[in-house]
Amino acid sequence: MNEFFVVVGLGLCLLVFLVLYRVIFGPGVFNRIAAVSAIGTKSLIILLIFGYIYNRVEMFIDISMVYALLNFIGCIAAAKYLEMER
Amino acid sequence: MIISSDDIIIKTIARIFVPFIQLFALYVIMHGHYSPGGGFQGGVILGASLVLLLITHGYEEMRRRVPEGAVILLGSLGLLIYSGIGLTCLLLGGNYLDYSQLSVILHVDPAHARAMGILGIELGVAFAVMAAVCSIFFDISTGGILPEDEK
Amino acid sequence: MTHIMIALSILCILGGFFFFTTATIGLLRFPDFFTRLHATGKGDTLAVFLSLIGLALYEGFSLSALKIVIIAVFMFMAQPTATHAISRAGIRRGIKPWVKGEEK
Amino acid sequence: MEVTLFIHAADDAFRILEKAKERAVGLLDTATKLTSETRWMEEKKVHAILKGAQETKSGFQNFVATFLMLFGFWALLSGKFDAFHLFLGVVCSLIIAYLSYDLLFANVRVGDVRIIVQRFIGYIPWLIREIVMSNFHVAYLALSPKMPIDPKVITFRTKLESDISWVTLANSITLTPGTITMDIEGREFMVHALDGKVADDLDTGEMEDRVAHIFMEADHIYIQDVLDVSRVFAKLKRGM
Repeated sequence: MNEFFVVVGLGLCLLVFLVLYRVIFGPGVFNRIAAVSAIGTKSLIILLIFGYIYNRVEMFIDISMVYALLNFIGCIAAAKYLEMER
Repeated sequence: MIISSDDIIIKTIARIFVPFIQLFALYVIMHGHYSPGGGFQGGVILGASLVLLLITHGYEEMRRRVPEGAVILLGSLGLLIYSGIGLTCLLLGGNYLDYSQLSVILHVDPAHARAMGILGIELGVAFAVMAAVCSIFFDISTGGILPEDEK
Repeated sequence: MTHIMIALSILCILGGFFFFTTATIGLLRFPDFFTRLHATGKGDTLAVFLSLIGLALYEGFSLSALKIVIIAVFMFMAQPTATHAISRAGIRRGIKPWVKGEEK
Repeated sequence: MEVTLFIHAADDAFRILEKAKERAVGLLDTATKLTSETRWMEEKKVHAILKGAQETKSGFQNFVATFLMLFGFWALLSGKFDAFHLFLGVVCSLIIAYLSYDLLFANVRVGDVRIIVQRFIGYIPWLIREIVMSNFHVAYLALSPKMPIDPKVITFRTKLESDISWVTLANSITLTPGTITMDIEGREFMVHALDGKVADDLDTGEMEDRVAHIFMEADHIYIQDVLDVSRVFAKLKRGM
């Protein structure tokens, strides 16, 4: 069962690298925010899978809760900041 | 200056989430010793919830809900709790922040006193950190120009 | 009983992983910002939801499983709002949605 | 002796309720006769009258409801159910419920909440089915070599009123196949659709009726309204 988690975790890391392409070459700042938000959700799952691999699930659940929270607030803040006409 | 966004969706979702985020922050503060967390992280989450409220609801509504003075008061209150507990331990004969001395006042065995002391310290730290995060964000977002000065 | 739970959780996690891949491919291949938002907005919401439900199933009936379900519900509500906020900022800053005729 | 008194009281109550119902229906009939724009304002006036009567009571109920929800969330978060931690939970929930009592249920009228919650729970499976369909749609588009995409921007006016129904509608639009809620100007929803077929489904307004059904905006007479109206008229009657 542990190997299954390791494989899924590595797969997700591969996906994060793919999305990284969009972060670097994304035509505008908005593509980059969308990509970063996508990376945020993927790393949330990677974090939880880490918890399962080291079977300290209790600790990693709290960390991933905070992570999901700050990822959401970050997205809203970035969108709000970019919306203002300078 | 953060004007209140006229988008009902983000406002309502923020309104639904903020109480739960604040409760989660208090949970993180209180459960510092067995699960990850403690005063500092909890304070940052508390500050983040107020920042979320400020972003979505704009500056005026935020001042009605959390006036400037309250944030600074909370910060100094945190500091008061922190140093207060430390000094009381000093006065009771132990060295600074030696909680077991607190057992004399709390009529509780030293182990419990230590737990209470740690809890108090974390609350103090959390309030101070939250106040710091909030006032930094208030000043940056308004650029120091408060609505009254503009008029 | 546990075998069914484990089989179900593996299924959910693989399903989540599949939708993660389609969302990523969509993010890379789609021609314009708003179509990419379609991919990440929808793809990630369901992928996170399925993966979290899978992990919760693997955990069985315990408090931490319930906490994972709480994260899943939170992400289920937060992700569309974040997508909406980003696309709103995009439109307000004057990004023209791509129409079939134009080149990418 | 008491029985006759009770019958008289029941008669009075029914008469008031009947009058109130006619008055409310009459008000809303005149509203429907006007154009949709003035109708919206007319209904706003009706809401304003009723809201006043309901304001004081809902403040405390909001506080209790928020407190109960927060304490449930706390119990779920901390696995420790010993006295000290539960006491901490009660104190924290009280503080936050006091600080944000008007945040969570700002304008949901308490009389109808039970029905809204039941209908919302019935709505969730449909939403999950929609999002699974939309993901297969995205998967098909992303994986097919020539990506048959023909994006379009549609704007439509919504007839929903309460905030929460707007939020549910916008999130449902974002989750259903092929559409994203892009922007909201006043009552205009601006939606980005991936292709024509999806845009037409949206215009049928089938989802909007579904959301209206959940938040009881479809049926004009709400249980909560009749309760408020009867109280308002009882005061008037006594005053006369």
